[in-house]
Amino acid sequence: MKALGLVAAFCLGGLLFYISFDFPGWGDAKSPASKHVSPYYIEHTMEDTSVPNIVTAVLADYRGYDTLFETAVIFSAGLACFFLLRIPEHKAPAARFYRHLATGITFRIEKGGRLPDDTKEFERIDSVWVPYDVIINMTCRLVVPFIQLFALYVIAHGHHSPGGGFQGGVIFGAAIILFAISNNLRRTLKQMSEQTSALLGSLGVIIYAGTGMLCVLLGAGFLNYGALKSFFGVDPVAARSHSILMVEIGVGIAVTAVMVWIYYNLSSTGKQDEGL
Amino acid sequence: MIWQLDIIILSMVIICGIAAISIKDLLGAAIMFGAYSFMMCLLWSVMGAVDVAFTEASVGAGVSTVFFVAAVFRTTRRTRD
Amino acid sequence: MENQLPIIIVVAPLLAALFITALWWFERRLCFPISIIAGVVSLLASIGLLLQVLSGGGVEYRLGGWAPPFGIVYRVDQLNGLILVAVSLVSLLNLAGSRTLAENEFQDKVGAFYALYLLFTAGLLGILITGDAFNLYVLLEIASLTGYALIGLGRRRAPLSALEYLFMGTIGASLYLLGVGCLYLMTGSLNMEDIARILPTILPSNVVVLAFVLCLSGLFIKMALFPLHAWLPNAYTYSPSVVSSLVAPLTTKVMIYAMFRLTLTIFTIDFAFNSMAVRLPILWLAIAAIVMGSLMALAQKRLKKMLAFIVVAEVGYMVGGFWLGNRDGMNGAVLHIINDAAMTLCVFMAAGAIVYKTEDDRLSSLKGVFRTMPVSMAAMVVGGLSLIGVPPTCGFFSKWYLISGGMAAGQYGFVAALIFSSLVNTVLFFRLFEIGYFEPFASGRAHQQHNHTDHIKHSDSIAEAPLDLLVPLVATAVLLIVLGIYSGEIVARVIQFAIPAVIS
Amino acid sequence: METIGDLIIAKYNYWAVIALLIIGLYAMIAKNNLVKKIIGMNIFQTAIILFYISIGSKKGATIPIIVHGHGESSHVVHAADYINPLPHVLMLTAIVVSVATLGVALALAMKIYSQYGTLEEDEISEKIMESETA
Repeated sequence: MKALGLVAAFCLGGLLFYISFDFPGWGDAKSPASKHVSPYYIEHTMEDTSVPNIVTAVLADYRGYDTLFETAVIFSAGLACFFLLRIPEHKAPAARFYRHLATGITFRIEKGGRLPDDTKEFERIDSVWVPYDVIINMTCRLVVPFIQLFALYVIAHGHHSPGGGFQGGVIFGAAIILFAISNNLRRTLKQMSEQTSALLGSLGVIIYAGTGMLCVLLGAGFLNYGALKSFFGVDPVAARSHSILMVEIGVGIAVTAVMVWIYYNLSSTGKQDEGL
Repeated sequence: MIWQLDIIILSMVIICGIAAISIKDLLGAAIMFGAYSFMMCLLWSVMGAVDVAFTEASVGAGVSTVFFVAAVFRTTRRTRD
Repeated sequence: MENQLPIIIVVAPLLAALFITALWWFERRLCFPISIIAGVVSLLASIGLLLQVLSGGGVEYRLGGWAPPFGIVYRVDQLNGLILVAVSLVSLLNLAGSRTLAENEFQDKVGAFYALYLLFTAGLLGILITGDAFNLYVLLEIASLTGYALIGLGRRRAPLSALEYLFMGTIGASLYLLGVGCLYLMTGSLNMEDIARILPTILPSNVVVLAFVLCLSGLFIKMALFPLHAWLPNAYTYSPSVVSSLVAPLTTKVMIYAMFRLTLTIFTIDFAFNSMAVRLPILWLAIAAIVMGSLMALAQKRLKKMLAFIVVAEVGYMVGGFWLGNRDGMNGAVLHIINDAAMTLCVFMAAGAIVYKTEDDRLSSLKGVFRTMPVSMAAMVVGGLSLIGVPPTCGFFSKWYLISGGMAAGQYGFVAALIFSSLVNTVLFFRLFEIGYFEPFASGRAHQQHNHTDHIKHSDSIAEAPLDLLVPLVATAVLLIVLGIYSGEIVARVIQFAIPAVIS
Repeated sequence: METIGDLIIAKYNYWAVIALLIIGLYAMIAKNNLVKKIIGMNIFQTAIILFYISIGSKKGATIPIIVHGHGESSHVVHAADYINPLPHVLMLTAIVVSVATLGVALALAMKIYSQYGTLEEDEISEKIMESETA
């Protein structure tokens, strides 16, 4: 297998290396890729969509259909992780651990037994021993809102600066994941249950596809945002700009939810009880 | 684009890539993969692909690494190669 | 008001999948009806589109309203119009029969199953309809990802085979992406027709040859052409029955379509057949696929694995027929995509029904199934006869075209491989029928000992699969014969126009 | 006639792509551990992303965000001033696809681990052999 791998890899590499001498030079402004389609995007983005960030404009408008399915890909990944890993029945684990909050003493409750979850004096902890660390706990709790705020900025400001739905969504999701790591999975699940993340995931893609379908209902082609001018009450170019923001928000919601959903299932092997 | 900088980062990328697949500990490999992604992100921002670099920083170096760590934590760190 | 049929075909299953994911947390019974509605809408839209294409020529649909090289377009002609109908029909038939099996197999995750099912269908339909080389990659990934997930939830070795499939599939898709990158490097465009327009001006170019080789080898991995087929048999064997009867008929066929589109539209016939020396090597690969697939099918002791190797052989039929490079061969290959989708669906559905009842897919456990499951086995007989190539069924006609194409091209090796594979299929299916019909029941020993009338009645009595599985199964079996009867019509009215006129 | 130095400067990015492709493909085929294979898969995918980004780069151009002031509508934009944005868009898609694939692959690997108790391919096939003979 090792030899086969080497041979296959070097065949591909050798072939590419041999042919790389025929590639246009790196960074060559006269290469066909820079000459044929892309100048149109660069020169017409402002007048077509009034979005200065060309990448956002191409992503959400000129090639918006790709992006719709890209969101669908990430959505199906979340669904796939759920489908593969989730173990729905809640069997009591072998043993549960509780920490007495006042003294910090750890209790081990044998199989089947459990303390009521809502006691104030005890806190359930994961069976893989997690030291109670005030610094990590509090720092993350303080940092998380700012990360989320930044994520919202990235989504909303994607028109003018690098960023957009994906990046913002991933950052927002990462903030929630950070909370889950620094505290524990159960508390995160109380804030954002699995059902919520599934619903938000599909909602995000529905916003995107729904924007497209709205254009169809208004008599234009799918994702032809110009048709939404009567919906937003502005001229077609501004309508495109607004619609781009709308689909970016949809993407952001979907990506956030799906990232969290995948993390829930991966970190707890589908039991959604004890996390990382 | 400064090609000297470019070459330094490129060699770092390749070193991180080789390290990620050859470390004999899966957790280390996962972290090395995070480093690889981050180097890749630097490279792309040097090359002017800011959006892609941003995405790679959040997706590749951020969430992917977390997924790897979660998976390694829930399975095993042991590897023979 | 523009013509909105093309978008409905793809978006209906996508939206339905999203709504199912949202709604099934509240009401589980909604999943199945919503999926059926989406399937029917998609099928009706694709039939409508095919009729439009037949009466008025190709249809172009601009997404986002942008003109072709800048935006993404759908482009529908006779070739993909026909395959769209076939794929949506196969998906719908299998969906209609999935209810009991899915409930039995996935219990609490039925909603996720239907959502993934519809996303898979949407991905395949999107691959068929798109006119953009990169968009094809995105939809390819959506179809593959959902496919891995569906396969991975099977029993026994399913997760491992799904992961192997994932690795191979990712290599394939990445090679395709790399090929598209090379094309983009040389032409600056991603639209298929635009690339085709630019390519002649830059030929001869090594990079284009590289792009061709990369794209083609990526698709070969995805379609499991012989030396690259290793992922297929296990993935199809261990996946849940509902899934294998969805994935087996569709994935490989759609990938073969993608190869057709790539060769005919992007690289053009002149480049692919005349200036490149790949025609004969690929033909030999196809012959090897047919022979090896048949031989390995012969060695299997499990029903689904045997059928999976038949799929490997069938891939060789279509690839070989296409690379014969003459009109008969291509007609046969396109016709065989349709027919093979229907045949594979029929045999895998029948196998699903049998496995559902006997809970074991070893050939030896099929003793007496003819008496206990007459309808399922009747469908299996029709499917088997069609795979062998017996005249009233559709398999005969496409094989006839392929053989006459092989004769016309002077490729007697291909003809011999086809005949050999038919013979092997005969052996395979008659062995199956023999076990099912003539051999004593599996419970024969008990019956001799007790010789109790109740017991005889019990083992003799009909224990058919549930009715909601049988109806689509019988419909598929009938479809095989209908397709056979009308195959002349299909070729004369549709496929004839799907093949470029330069091929004689 | 270009010198070797020019050639290297014009092509070194593509060569780095090739090196990464080799690393990734080798890891995917030859490594024994499933997580290592998944890492290899990701390296393979990022190599292709780097390839596309290299296609898009343009000397003497800036990032693809148009310089504009408010109320300045008659601003002429020259294509040569901005890096080609199209590969960036395509690669955003590819990155997202690769993280989606990663999620599914890790889920499958965890399922395999819970089934066989190991991530090493040869040990898994041994276990399969044992269970088939038993």
